[in-house]
Amino acid sequence: MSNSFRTTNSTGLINKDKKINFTFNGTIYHGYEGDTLASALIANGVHLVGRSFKYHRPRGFLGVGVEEPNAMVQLHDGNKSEPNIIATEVELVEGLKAKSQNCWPSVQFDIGEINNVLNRFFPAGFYYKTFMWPKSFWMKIYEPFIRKAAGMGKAPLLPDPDRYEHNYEHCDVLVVGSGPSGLASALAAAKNGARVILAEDKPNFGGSLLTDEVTIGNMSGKEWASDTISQLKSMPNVILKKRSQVFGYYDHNMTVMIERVSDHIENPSKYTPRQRLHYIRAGEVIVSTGSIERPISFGNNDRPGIVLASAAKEYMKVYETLVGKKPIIFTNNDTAYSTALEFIKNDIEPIIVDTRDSSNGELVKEVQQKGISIKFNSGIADTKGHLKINSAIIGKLDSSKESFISEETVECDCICMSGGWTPTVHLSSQAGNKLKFNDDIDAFVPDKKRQKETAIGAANGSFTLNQSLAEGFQVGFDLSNKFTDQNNPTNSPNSNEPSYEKHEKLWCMPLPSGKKPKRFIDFQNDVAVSDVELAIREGFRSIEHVKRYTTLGMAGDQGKTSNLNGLQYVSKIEKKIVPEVGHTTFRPPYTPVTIGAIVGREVGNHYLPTRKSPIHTWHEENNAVFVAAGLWQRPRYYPMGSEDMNSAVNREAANVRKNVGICDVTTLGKIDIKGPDAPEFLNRVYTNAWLKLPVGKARYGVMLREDGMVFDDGTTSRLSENHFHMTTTTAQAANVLSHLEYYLQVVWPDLDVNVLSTTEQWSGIAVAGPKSRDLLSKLFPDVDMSNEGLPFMGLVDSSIDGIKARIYRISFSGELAYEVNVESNYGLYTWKKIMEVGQSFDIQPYGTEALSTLRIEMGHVAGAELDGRTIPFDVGLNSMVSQKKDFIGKRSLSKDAFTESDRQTIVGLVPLDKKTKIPEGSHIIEDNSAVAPIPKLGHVSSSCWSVEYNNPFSIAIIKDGKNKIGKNLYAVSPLKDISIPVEVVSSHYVDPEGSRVRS
Amino acid sequence: MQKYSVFSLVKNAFTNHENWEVAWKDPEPKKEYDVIIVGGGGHGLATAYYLAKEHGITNVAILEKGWIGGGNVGRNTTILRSNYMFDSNAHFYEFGMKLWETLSQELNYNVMYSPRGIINLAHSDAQMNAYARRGNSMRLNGIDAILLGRDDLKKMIPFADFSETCRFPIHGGLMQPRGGTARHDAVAWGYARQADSMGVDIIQNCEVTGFDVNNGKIEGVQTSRGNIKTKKVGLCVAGSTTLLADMLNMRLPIEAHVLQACVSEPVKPLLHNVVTFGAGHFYCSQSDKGEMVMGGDLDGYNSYAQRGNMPMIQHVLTGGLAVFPNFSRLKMLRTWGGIMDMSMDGSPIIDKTHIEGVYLNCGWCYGGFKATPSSGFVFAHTIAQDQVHELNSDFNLERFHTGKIIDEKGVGPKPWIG
Amino acid sequence: MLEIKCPYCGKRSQNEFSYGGDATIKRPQLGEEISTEDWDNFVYYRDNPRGKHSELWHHVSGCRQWFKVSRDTATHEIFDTCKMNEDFNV
Amino acid sequence: MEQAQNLSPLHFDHKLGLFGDHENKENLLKISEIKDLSIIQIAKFKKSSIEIENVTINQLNLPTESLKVSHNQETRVLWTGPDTWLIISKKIDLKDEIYKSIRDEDFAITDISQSRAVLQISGVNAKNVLKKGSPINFNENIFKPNNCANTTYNGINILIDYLDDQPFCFNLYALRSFGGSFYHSITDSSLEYGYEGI
Repeated sequence: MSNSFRTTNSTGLINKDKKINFTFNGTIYHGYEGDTLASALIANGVHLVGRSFKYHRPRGFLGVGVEEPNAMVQLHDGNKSEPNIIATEVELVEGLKAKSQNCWPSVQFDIGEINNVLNRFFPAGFYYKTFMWPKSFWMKIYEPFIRKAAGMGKAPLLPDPDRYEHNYEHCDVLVVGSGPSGLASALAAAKNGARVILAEDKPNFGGSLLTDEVTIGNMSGKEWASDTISQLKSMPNVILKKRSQVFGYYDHNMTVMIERVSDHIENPSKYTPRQRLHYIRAGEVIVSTGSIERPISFGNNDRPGIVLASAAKEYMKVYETLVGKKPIIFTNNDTAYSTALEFIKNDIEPIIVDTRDSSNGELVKEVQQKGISIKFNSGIADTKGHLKINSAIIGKLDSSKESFISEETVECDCICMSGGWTPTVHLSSQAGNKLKFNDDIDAFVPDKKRQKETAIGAANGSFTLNQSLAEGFQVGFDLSNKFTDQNNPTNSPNSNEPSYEKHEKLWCMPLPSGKKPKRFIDFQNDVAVSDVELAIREGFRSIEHVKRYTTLGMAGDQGKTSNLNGLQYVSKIEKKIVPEVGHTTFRPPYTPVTIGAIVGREVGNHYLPTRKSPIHTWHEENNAVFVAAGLWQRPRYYPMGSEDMNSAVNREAANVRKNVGICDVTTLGKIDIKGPDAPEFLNRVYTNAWLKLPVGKARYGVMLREDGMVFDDGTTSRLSENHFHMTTTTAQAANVLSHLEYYLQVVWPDLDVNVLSTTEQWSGIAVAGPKSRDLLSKLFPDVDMSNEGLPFMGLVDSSIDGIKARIYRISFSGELAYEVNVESNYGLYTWKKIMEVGQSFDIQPYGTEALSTLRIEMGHVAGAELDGRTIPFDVGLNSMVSQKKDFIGKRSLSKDAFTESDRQTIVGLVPLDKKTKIPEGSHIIEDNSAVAPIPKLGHVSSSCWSVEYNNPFSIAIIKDGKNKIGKNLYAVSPLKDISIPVEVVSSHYVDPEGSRVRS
Repeated sequence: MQKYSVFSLVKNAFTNHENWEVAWKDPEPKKEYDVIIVGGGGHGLATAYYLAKEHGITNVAILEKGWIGGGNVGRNTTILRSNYMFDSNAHFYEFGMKLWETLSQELNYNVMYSPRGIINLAHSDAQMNAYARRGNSMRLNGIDAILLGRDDLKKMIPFADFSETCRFPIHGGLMQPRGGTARHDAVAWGYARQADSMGVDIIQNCEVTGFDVNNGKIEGVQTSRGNIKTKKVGLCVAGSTTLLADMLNMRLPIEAHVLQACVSEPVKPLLHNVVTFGAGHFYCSQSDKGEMVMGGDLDGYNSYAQRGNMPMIQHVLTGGLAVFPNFSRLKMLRTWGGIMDMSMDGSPIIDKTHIEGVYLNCGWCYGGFKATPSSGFVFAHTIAQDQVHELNSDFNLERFHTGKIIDEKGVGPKPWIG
Repeated sequence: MLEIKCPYCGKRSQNEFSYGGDATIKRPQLGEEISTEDWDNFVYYRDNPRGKHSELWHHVSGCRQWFKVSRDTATHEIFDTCKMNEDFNV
Repeated sequence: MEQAQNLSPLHFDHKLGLFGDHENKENLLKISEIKDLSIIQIAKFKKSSIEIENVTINQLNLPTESLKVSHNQETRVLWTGPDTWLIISKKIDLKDEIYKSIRDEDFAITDISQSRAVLQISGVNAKNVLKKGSPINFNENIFKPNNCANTTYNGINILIDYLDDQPFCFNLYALRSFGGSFYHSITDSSLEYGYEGI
């Protein structure tokens, strides 16, 4: 079969000179440039595309665009494979591969169709009523069975090779949809000087003008559309975007649009994104999204070949494709007659079934004038044809239209149905617009706006061209006037279109006599009229309950063609008017959006930015293993030869204790604090006293949150009377700066202090160990490095090879130690220099693990202890808490629970065997033979191998810790099946007097 | 009440399902009830059920402003777990897990409890240690927990990014095998159906507009459908707690925040566990329908809107792709938001109040769904006995004054952080 | 994505800001004798209205100023923003 | 004495040459690292009685509105917050210059010259690159040449200084430690248009 369903005219938008080959379910077909996968398949006579979700019924095409619920395919192979793509939205490109999904072994013969045979046992919500006995069967048998049936297409298993980009736009007026009202408003707004973005989902601008036989001014609708687009293109204040779907309308007039950039291009450059997500902040949004035709529910109304009448017309007019050659038009309104006329134009005589008693609409008359008789007061009762429709049972309706009087079987190869039109109000609703029900069109339309959003044209329920154009020009001008002072209105041209008679309020046909075929409302999820009836029978009367119980409107199409029909049916059963039944909430996205596009370029290694010190390359060159510290990459250890982590860490730490080590501490937060009130400010921020710190001295400080928990700690130095240099932990650096700004700007605005992060200005290099003094003396021959010259907690400015350097005598390792700060451009040089001069002192670099070992041995607390749940008392910092002054968080420390004497407090632990390292995260218990629940005394926060004593040592925070020193307890890690007898010791394991740092 | 079973399903199939009874009635409110539960969500319905079942109190009304199950029980990510570090939380949620295990049978309603295992991914030794602290605490409390290595995880989620060079390489994880999911709507409907069958009046479209309090005692409730007398009122309104508390002149340590979730389109089964990526504020499970159910962090500012904004969706999905790069070509189908009653220490409040006969159930933060059975159970006890149950004795209001706060995350009284 | 008018920089997108919660909280004076209840009210208790809410935001990626925002927590509409030492106009 | 090696923040990151979709294209984007700028923040103390209108640094006044930059050949004074300015100059002795005009008593004067990685991007597509990661409004009626703004780019805090050089030319300042990631972010965004690293 080769394009035997093409029309002979060439008035559409496909290029028959350019053939495009594609594969569907392994068969090679061809279509033409401008085709969608849907139009190309239909042209080749292929209607069976996939299987439905629940009953695996054969399904074809219902629509022609985003509304399509049925024709979902799996596209491409391997890492480009993509499930659940609706064929109506796929533009044909050479070599495109598509296949059916949710069927096995093939779409023609699908084992899953057994569900359809047994469908009477699977009504809505059946799973809530069964699969409960025996209890163990749920996990083992029932659920695996249900899960196996889950899903439609298959997720790829490999990372996506394509690029997705983002773009932030700001405009005065965003127009969504390029039908007549959209074009008119964009033109009016643009001519009035506003910055306009016009977004169209389809590959062609024009909307209904591409298919409707109308005239505007002296042009056909189609010509007017193309002329308007040319005008807009020439204006510098206009951005035109096709293949672009505005899918979300968020707060403060932020809309989000997805643009398909390169899916339709055969060989796009590897740097061209596949899709681009646009965040558009618009002054005003014009919603001209048109309307979607509604299906009609009747027996077996889901067979391949049953399409929306407007879709059939668009396939003919835009894609030059016939959905069938023996069509039945089934309608409750006049618009479907334009489809009939289009068939007639292609020399095909349709059978027309109209539920109404009569109509005097122009199109109806025109059809009649062509000699076609119309079956008024009739409806389709049922259809036949397994993989494709082959006949319909047409019934004559009785006067109540609740049953059929007579039925006849008519052969056909397609049914083009029309239940009238539903305005596409999704974006307005997302914007917070409470919709109102319009009885004339039997649909919801936007009402009172909450944001700067205006619906026009069919989206606003204005179904005539005249009205759409008038609204478009007026609204476009009015809204643009808010942004410009040109006051340049554009007049709406005259237009001509056929007149229409009113539709009939009938969306569900009676059952044929003696049979109960499924009459579907939601095609993708297989929700039928009987399911809605059942839900209501069981008391699920709210529309939200009906939706959740039956899954109506919850499929990939999110109910675009089913929600309103469902509502109409509920309103009929409940004998309520539709607005009382209400509608379910419209939420973003309007159409499903590729997750990769939402994420953009922050993928892989660039998921989050990485922070690196100026010395980073040296660490890399010297075999460092890195660890993440927030966003920073820090050297964890530097293995030599075949060393594992433990031996490397022990070597590095031991070398600090014995000789001298060097550590990159650039990542520590640094904050410059200046101003006349700086000392007073620090005095309020820290728990200890700061007013009398001499210039040229550093002091250790602890700061709390207002709830009394330790927030951060660090060393702060006084550089001059009113100038301090604060250091923070790496983890809290940004939070501390915000915290300081908060207190200075919000709480104590009277304090005159300026704070500024200088973390990045300085490279910090810690030089620690007994030989550090000798090393520094050599590096800084001009500085008196003696204990008197530069005592513990002193600092001095100097220089090295002409570089300014500041030397702090501070220590985290507990050894005699210094921290050298140089400006960042010289960080690497200085580090190398220290390494070079340090060779003769057996210097070695050490990473964060050795740093941990050194501080744990000394009982210095860090993040593992300061975990946001400890007060100073708990972690042995009570001596840091001033009794004399007030400070942030002090009042909380007097809470009952914070003053209990048996609080969990910091201790040291040594395993009795002096061998077994205690895993961090272990808990401390008294009774090793107890059964769960076992009372816990506390937990192990930090563990190391003590290089001083050559045995394991840990810090723990345990109940009444001080009084447990000397006792034997158990450190247990049930996760690792470990129980270790331990002795409780002081947390200050090495040099408790602190003599080394002062040596 | 009709019994649901495979037999009843088959039987009804032959009568075209025309003989099913309503799952719950739609009564007019009576003049007076022994207990009024405000809020027809999971916790309110469960409370009413346990009041009837455990305490024989059946003259109970549930007043629901909209339709039952329309709040957070209908808009969560359906995760069940008891993987808590602190004892008060651990014992409470573990009690709940035990109720979940037999809930379908107890309610004669398949809530699809699915213990597929919940995995917390770790990306460093430090994170593994933090999880070990939690996991060990769980085990000592008699709760299941296991550590998973990189190789274990490779078998369970082979499509995750296991490259050594990725931004946060997967190091291992903590798993609670009994953790999992349940069908959220079914939980609400199942409790409603049983409560209704025992005499509880489920009154929908009935908004509470005020309270009659006299001499420090509750006497009745004013509603959009008239005044109703009662001596006991239980508040189970999650995100709306402050609004009702305001009517009672109660100030609470709670903020309302919106938490968003989203689902992908349904795909064939792929992800068999619940996976959380704490460092990236992302968690995910695959529903029985095939949708990837994904959630993350609060939008970050006080909100009573049941909808959220795009930056958080982007943030969550960015975290998602960092773990599961193959999700990139899946499509996001639907997003929604729920209002979280964020307490200042991240733990719930189930307590009596200073008004006699008014009982408070709130502060569920992100985690109210999994607490549904245990919350209902202990709240029913608290109301019926006028005293707290052992399991909710620490979830009191007093803790914000004594300092015995239960802060699992250690972030302090700033619910919008972390 | 919210659009917040920083009183110093003008309208900017939400991603430049961080949130600071209830702006009506007054920290007790330093050194003030204060009851536990009053202190706890400061630490743990917040205004949580449905509707107009005074709150703090920090222009953390901009001018680094803290300022006040009057915002509707139900609709997210921002009525006004002002500097710390100013009052809202609406 | 050895000559200390001065390494700019992007020393190991910035690559010269043609990248991305550069073939057969004119007006490629140009990306370069700007090195050796003096960057000094000055912030007026609250209690200072000095009148900002009377202060000039290097003959430049201190702008008092957001976005504003006062500039001459060598020096640019950027408004970065209330009573806060960044003074950016090619002059090595900028600090001395500043101290000629103002005193520590009135201003917190802090040298942060080595704390920022500075990229320059220019070309007709420069704005398009910036719009990929930064949410600010780049429309020409809002953000003009000789405007500056602190904002974010793919989650990295940056300062954008819009120069009046032709064609579109921006100096972008990021914290030094983020330099590598920021450089990647900008160059990656430029691949679509093609760029030359110079």
